[in-house]
Amino acid sequence: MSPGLLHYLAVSGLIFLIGLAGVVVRRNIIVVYMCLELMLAAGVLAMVVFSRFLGQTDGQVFVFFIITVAAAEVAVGLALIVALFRARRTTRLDELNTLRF
Amino acid sequence: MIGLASGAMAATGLAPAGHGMPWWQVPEFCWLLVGTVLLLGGCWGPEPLRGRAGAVSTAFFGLMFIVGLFFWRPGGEAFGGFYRWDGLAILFKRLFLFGGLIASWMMLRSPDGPRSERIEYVALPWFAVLAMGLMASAGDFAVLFVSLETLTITSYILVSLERDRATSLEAGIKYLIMGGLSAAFLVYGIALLYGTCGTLRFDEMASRLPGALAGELGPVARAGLLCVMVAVAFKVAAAPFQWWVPDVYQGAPVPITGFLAVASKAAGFAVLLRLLWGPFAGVREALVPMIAWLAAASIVVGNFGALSQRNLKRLMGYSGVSHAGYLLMGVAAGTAAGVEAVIYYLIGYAAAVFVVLGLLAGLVDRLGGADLRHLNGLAKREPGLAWLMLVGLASLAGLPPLVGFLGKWLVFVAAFQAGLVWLVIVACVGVVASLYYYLAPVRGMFFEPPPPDAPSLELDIPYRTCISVLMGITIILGVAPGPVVAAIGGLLAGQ
Amino acid sequence: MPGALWWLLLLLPIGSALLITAVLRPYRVASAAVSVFSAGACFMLAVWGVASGAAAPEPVAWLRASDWVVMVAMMLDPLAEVMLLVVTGVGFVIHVFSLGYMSDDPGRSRFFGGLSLFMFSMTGIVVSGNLVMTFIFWELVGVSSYLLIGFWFERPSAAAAANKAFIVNRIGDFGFLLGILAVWGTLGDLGFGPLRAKIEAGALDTAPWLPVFLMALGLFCGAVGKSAQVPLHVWLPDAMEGPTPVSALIHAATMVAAGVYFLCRVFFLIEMSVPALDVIAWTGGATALVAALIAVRQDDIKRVLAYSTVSQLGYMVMAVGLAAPAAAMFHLCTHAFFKALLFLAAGSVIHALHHQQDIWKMGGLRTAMPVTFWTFAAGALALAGCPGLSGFFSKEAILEAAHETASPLLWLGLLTAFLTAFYMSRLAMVAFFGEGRERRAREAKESPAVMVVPLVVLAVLSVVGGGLGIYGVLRGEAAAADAEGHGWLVPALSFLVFAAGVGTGAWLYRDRERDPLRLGALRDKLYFDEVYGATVVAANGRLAQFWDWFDHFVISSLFVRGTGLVAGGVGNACRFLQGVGASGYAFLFAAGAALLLLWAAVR
Amino acid sequence: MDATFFEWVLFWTLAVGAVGFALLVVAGRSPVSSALSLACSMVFGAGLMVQLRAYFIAAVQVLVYAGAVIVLFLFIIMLMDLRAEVGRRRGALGLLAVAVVCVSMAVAGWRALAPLAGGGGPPPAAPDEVRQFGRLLFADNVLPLEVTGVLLLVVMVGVVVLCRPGGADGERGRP
Repeated sequence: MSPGLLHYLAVSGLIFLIGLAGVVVRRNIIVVYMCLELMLAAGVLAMVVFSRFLGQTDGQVFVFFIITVAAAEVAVGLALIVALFRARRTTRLDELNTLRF
Repeated sequence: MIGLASGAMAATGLAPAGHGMPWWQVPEFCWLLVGTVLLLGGCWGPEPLRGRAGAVSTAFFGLMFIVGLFFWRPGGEAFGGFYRWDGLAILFKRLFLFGGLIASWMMLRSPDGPRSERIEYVALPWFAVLAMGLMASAGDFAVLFVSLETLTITSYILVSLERDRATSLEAGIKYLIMGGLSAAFLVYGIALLYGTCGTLRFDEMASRLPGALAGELGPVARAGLLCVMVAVAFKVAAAPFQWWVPDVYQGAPVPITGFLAVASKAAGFAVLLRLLWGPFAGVREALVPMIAWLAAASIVVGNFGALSQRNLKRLMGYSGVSHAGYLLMGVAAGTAAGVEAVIYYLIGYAAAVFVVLGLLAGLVDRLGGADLRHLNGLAKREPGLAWLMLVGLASLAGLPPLVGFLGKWLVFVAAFQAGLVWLVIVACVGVVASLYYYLAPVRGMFFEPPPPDAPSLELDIPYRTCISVLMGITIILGVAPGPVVAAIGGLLAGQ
Repeated sequence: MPGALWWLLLLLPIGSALLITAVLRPYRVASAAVSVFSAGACFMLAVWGVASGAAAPEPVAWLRASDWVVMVAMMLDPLAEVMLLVVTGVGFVIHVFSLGYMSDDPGRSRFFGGLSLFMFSMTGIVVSGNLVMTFIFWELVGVSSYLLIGFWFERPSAAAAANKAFIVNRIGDFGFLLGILAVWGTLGDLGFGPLRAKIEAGALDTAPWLPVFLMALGLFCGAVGKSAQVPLHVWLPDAMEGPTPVSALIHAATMVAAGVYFLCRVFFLIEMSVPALDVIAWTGGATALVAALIAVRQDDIKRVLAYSTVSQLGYMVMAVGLAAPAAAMFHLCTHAFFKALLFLAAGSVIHALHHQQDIWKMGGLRTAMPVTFWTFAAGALALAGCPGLSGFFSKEAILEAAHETASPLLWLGLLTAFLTAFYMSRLAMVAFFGEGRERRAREAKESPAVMVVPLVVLAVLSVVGGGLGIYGVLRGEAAAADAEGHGWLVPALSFLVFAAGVGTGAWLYRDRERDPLRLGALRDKLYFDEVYGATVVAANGRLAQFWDWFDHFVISSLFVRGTGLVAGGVGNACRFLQGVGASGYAFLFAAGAALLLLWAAVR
Repeated sequence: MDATFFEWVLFWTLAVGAVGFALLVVAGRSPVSSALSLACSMVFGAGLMVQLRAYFIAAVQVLVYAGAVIVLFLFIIMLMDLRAEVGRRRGALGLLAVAVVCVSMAVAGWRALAPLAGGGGPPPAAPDEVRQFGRLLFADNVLPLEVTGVLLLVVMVGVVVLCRPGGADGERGRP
């Protein structure tokens, strides 16, 4: 018996949770952003796994869209981070605290 | 050339009743065309044109809105069912165009940040409205996901475009991280739903989801359902996924805040309704308790969070969270009356928000800021404007005879009818509490003295007229709701 | 009169309000003229309509949602007609009076605009044919009273009072809205006519008691807010910050009476729940007593009248709770006459004394302002329940109802009546008798005719109001059934109580008036003072002090500030959470998602 | 010792690699090591896809993610010359809270997945999967594909505007 749906999904779920924990724990915006990418990658993996186990190709087409969107988000996100770094000389989330009541 | 012609035809939306709608009748193509032409013209066009790009964009928004209002008829679908053209889609598209129209008008006139000579401010709303339109028409999770992300990414850019202001960038970053998180949840949720139902099409999923939930993979499907709902709750700014709202509303330029508060929230509700009356129709009953809890949490967090705010934009953020709660009540009712109420509420909310934020956008630099204390003595400096602001706030607070009252009434009745009595009680408490913070600016405007060396306020006549018209809408829709409610009902029934 | 003309009742005042706001703001005389004209026309219209017995106009569909319709409908039964006459009549008189009172105020246009809006909303409540309309006009009354109480918005106290009135009313309206929804949920209709038909057909006969009780209580909540019953009475005395005609309008005939009128209007619903009637009766009784106790200690002429109003409203609500809505309405009408009169007379005094409101700085006005004095005396006597005047009859009707049901509330009512007579005679003695204690009081002159004539009109009504046959109209066929009258016990007791109250007050304050200023003049007087202090008034004073404290600290803090505090606490918690920064948001977001997932997994 | 055994060995290698490097992304001290760990995690993830015989997507994953995106990250990190993350770390209480949230989500996930304890690989891939993929992408899913075009246009505009030199926006002249 070879590895089944459960095993692949467990890997993807673990990566998702690790990414989530990283988003919360890390303070560096760039690293936080990498963790977000990790979460998206977990989604990609789950999608591929399901697509293959269902024997369909639709899921993989959707994966294509996910990857495109993720790349787009990275581009905009990094542009924002660069702009922020230029303006504030920081990439730390906990230093972003000017917006208060 | 062909594109232009097809765009013009698309704008008229001469879609025949029944199925099958040629791609060139999809109005989003027309909007895409306008946005692209504006972008290119703004970059390389002749100088006099570039200076007028904002006015041109506003005019086109107006044109499209009028076309949408008078010529669109429901019925049909395009792209093999990926694109729906029904009453729900039409109603929401009109709302988006209205939001785009007022927001671009505000950008055109507002001294706050965005200027019409900056072409990205002119073109990006078109792409955002396009994405919203597709969200409202989505017939497949691929369309939904891609258009939702397009809207979100456009919003990041719009929020942080004022990059010489640190707050703007900070808001952008916070929005970016929270948006990324919600995108991750959306992706994972879609993956789980796809895995259990074996399809991404809405219509197919509607028939397969109940079976999937009952089957071996039921818990997986349920987790997927919840992940998708989390992402939608993020989009409509419902608690406990609302954390980004106050910061983003405060940090963004005022016209953008208005655009987000109205159009982006409406887009979230379009998706929610689309999902609950599409792929999730079979499990709507099971989702009602969750939506009701989200509604209650939003009402409590929004209303009580707003109490201690000192910045009007931030206050509008919290108030937006509470309004998301009231709107979710209508959704939780799960009835046709509930959907009608939600759409009516959204229209009234849009008008009232634009009255308040429109005034703020026009006055913010003369007032010296958007804090509540900056409004002090407005009644003595400019009584007319103070009264306009008063009407806007009163409508948001739900006072009759304004539309805010009627919208709340309809929503409450729908929830009550569905047996959500506890939720109605919570909402009533929220409405009472909301009076405290809506009265705070009123009190400042009417009862406090103006700052000693206040510059004179000036707002040109067209701008005043525009705001007055919006105020008129809040009054007319509150006094004579009949035709609009009937139109909404008719469009939804024809779906 | 053709039935369609009834619509003018609503169109005239709203038209006037819009005209004044939109066009006539700079023209003060024109604004006042338009407003007074619309009020007068409404009154004539009401008289004409009632006299000719015109039928209610055809209802119009206002809103059709998917499966229900809201109509704009009028309901014009004797109850509404009587109330309509009172509201438009008193409203008109007050409009005329305002011409004089507000003659030198720069914001006169705004004032008359607000007054017209108020008349529109109030008339709307009276003629409304269903609960939705009632609720909308109900809220509109709140809005317009907010504008009127806060009219002198330069004063911080006026702003605070306006806010307080508005918010406290909204707390009541919250219950009201729930009550309306409950009615709709249990009976499936909101029109008064259909509702009554359904109940007469036995729609609630088999219903369990709790929902019906809650429904009735919800409706009562609205009345508690608007009619200033304990514990939501705190806004009314503060609302005295508004101009005096506003006080007369709000505290006499209209806004505060709206609650009682509404209770009578939906009495057929409320009476389906006996426990709810008990709650109503005891709330009313408690209000009557508490407010009368507080009134004994007040020094501001308008505050005495305000607490007295609260007390009388408690009387009316008690009558509703005793299943005697006709008596409540009767007292409402007579009270409208004499309380409007008292307020306007107070206004005349205040106007003559250049906005002096402390009674201890008045005195001797009896000779300086004879017409004001005599009309005030008529009103005070009517309020105190002097036999033969209107107040006596209506109060007696209520006490009779208490007597019939053998309720202990009879004694409570009598005690209140005693206190009423007592503080009214105190007020009259201190303000009008003796000699002026201040220059302004000594130099006071009678007010101009435009202010005096309304006083006389209202005084006549106060005197003869009890014999106009209002009670008969209100009671309908029931009046014929037991027309021969009742025993002598209740009238005798009320007379006794009246005499005792007036006597005590006159006796004590006749000496008191110059006493505080000339100490040591008469030792024995001081001795009496000590006896007085040790006995009657000390007890009174302590109680009154207690209630005053209760009023300020418990109720104000608990309900008004307490709500604010709780709200502020939650707000601060939100602020704290909001202050944690972006990674905190991410954590809270994830925690929310985890909660949802767990909830789904557990279910 | 048959094919199944090797499949398990391969699976565990790839799974441990993917999860382990994901952990390193979170735990790494410097952004550079995080970025490299991310790339490795992606590559191992792509390996899992290969094991599932989803070759095309695996290739896209390696090219787009491990190639383009990670390079972008590294480029930005180098551009900003970021050192290792210094200063306050999260307190024990914060970590505990995070752990509670993650564990509760894991529990919920485990409950969802528990019924799937049985193994068994996926059905064999269709021989012309890439062709099918192309047809699905360019014929059926043409609408979302066009929207991604719009998205890329928006992103282009956004990146240009946000990163345009001129610091405090000389053309506007606002302080």
